[in-house]
Amino acid sequence: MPIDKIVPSVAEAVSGISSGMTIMISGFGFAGVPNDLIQGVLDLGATDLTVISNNAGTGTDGLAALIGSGRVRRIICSYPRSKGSDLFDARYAAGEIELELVPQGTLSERMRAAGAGIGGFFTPTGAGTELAAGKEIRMIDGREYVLETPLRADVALVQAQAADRWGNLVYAKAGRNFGPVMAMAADLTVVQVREIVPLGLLDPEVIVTPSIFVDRVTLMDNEREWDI
Amino acid sequence: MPIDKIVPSVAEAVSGISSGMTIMISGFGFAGVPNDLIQGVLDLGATDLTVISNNAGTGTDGLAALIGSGRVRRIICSYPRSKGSDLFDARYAAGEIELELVPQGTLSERMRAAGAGIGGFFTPTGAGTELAAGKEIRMIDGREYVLETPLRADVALVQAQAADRWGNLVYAKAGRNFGPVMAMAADLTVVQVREIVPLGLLDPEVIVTPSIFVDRVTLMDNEREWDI
Amino acid sequence: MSTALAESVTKLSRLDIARRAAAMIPDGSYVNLGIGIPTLAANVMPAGREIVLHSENGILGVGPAPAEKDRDRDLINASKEYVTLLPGGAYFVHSDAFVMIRGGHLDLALLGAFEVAANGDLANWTTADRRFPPGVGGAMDLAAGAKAIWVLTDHVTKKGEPKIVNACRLPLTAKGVVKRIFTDLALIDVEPRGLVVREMAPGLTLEALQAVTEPALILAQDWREMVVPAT
Amino acid sequence: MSTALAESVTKLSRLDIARRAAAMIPDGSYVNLGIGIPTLAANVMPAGREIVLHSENGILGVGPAPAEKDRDRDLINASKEYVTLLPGGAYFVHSDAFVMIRGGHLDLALLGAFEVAANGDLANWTTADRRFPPGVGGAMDLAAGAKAIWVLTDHVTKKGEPKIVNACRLPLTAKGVVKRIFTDLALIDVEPRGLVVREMAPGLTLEALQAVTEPALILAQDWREMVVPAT
Repeated sequence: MPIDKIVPSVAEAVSGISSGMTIMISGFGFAGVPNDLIQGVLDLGATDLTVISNNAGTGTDGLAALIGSGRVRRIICSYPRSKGSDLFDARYAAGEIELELVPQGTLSERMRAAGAGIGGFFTPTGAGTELAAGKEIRMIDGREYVLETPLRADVALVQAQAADRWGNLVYAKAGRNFGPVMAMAADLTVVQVREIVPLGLLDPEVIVTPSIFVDRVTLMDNEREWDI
Repeated sequence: MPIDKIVPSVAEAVSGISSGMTIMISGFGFAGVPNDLIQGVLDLGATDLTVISNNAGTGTDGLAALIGSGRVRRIICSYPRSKGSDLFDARYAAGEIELELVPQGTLSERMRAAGAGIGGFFTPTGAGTELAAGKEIRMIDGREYVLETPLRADVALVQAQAADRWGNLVYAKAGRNFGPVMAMAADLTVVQVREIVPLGLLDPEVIVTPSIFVDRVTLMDNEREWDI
Repeated sequence: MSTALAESVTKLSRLDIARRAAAMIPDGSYVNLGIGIPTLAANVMPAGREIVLHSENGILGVGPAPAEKDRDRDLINASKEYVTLLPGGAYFVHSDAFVMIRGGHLDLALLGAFEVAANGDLANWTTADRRFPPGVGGAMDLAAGAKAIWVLTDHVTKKGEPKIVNACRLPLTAKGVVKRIFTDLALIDVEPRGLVVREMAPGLTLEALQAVTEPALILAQDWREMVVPAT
Repeated sequence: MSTALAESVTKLSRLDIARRAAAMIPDGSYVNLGIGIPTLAANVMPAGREIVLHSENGILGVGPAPAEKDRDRDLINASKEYVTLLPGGAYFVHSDAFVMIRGGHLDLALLGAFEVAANGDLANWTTADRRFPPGVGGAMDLAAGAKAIWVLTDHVTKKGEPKIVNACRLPLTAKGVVKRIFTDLALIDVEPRGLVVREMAPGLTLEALQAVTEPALILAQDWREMVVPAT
């Protein structure tokens, strides 16, 4: 039977995502954010979510909408506050959302560790700071390192540029950002793409996320504009 | 001043490599082996070398020649013995070369750790085996992990397909193998390429090794055939 | 121990062992083929099904061997044999090949073995002969990382000694990982209750199979004669 | 402490601080520009020189801001501003952007600061005001990983209090990493013997500079008046 990871709708792409899950969401600033899929999760009604994402959303759509609607119990990110992050800021000020702040390089390295079967790693980042509080510290070659653990999710929502039916992905410019590491680190990786191409059309030298990391692909609404 | 990492000869590419150094050599089987650069090191006369490479050379040229000539004191690799690895086999049987055997995934992950500033990582690979003897073991989520350390080199010799004057690299098929991680993990990264292209010609989406990891690039002799 | 089998037994060839195993791989699986008999499977994958073969030098979507004139020195598998790439295939850096392996993304790895123990322990990286350099390659990573390990091997050594043993004498590759064993004589599942014989080569009896196997074998109620599928 | 400077002092604008720093970056350097004044440097890199700018969202070879009509929502820097890509630039996954940072491959990072201490300690990720969520971003990685850290900042806070202090009061980003400080008033090197003033803004005296700086300053023998280079 041919492998076909393409699903015909956002609703099918996000089916099975349920309350209490941990969800990774790709994007850095407004580049590479899977807004259609986030809207799909909103429409599902899932709540009590833990979200892992670099930022905490801006404007009124996408991640900001998910947070603003009270569906997110906890967010793990590196830089929540930005111009336009009012919906997050308000929830935070009211004590209605938990924040786990992770240095940005540690955030993606923890995802990679999860995807790569690494049980933990020592990083110099954050040594001697508040963000290393309570973590195991080790001197290696005269330098302080912090032990960091893998970061997994139940689901990764990723935006990419193009995919084929096996789920191979290419990205667009800085929209690549967290997509490839999140795709590795989740039990279920769901991708929205601008374009679906025939198998064999993506140059094997150029594929960024090989198909093994991808479970479902759906075509995004290329016309829709989001306030993010 | 424009950045220009292109050097006009193999001799200039390998200049400064000296006895006692640790050298990474790209390649898996006969694909992606930087034979011109290895020959350059042979011509330099450097000896007492530690070589880090997946295999230990086959035939009479390249890594096999370096080992056969007695220049390599120690090799760190995953799979030294292959059809045609006679020069290595003889040195090994005579006790004239030290062998550090590393599980293959641990080999490239240790290189990546060195390149990524990671002080060490826990891997399940090799737990409960001879190759974990003497290493720190830790139970993580009920599973045994082995602590592995970063693997650095003074020099990495890498073969790639094409480069520009900044040192951006693309590779050819399975010839990619260890090139990108070795390029990250050495103090000096020297690359031989089949083709040098003008800056801007390599698609920024497609560059595999960004220029920051590369120090010197030289054009290889595309006509020369090697017995490897 | 060295036991001659009755001449009426039709042992499987190495390629037929690979064929038998390949036929059981579920559709859509991501599978690594180790050195030895497993590598042969790339050339006998069942027609009309999509299975994605992984090679740890940095390839997904490995296809069958090329004609001699189409050999490309940049396109070899981890056994250093010329291969092709299927549409949908991809190349990547070695460390990412092992992200796939160690990270549990491979559905299955087919590996060779020097010894397999009744509890699923695997020894396949070094012999007792210390004159020859050991070679671990990706064996320990595959054994630790793939979701399932099937072993493809001759049933006995060249000297006729059992390779399926009570406990491995050779240094281990990994503990308790082997789920299924395909040999020239039988298809055996490694289960908590013991080694369960699912299929036997034509003409073989359980007694004869047991005579070349150290641990006690359990014959499955629904055992069948081994049939090598056409490819 | 709040001290008015003499009106005759010509403070540098934020863009001029960025210009002054950009002019000192060695040819061929790989450089990350942090949020705040550092980001401005991308638009005032010295002409005729090649310096490769890194952005931690996954870009090497960042070019100046595009014209409004050429903005691309997929091409932004880590400060979420529209940028361009120079020939020779490349895109990569976020984790590789931090391989470059943490692995010591960047020659230089230009960072903003809330506080810099005399020993090079840096605080730039969270204020004392716990009503506002902290944002660490890549600051700790850059501070720990780049070969050199230069800070670009206003010399005093909006309230007129020194940002160059004896010891950081705010939570640290990293210990002892800052090598050079560019402000609207001075260029100061962090050396083992203390803070060495290399340049002062036109009209400024050491006394006036010291009055808005906590640690004792050392005036370099060859100190000069700050000149903002043309770009």
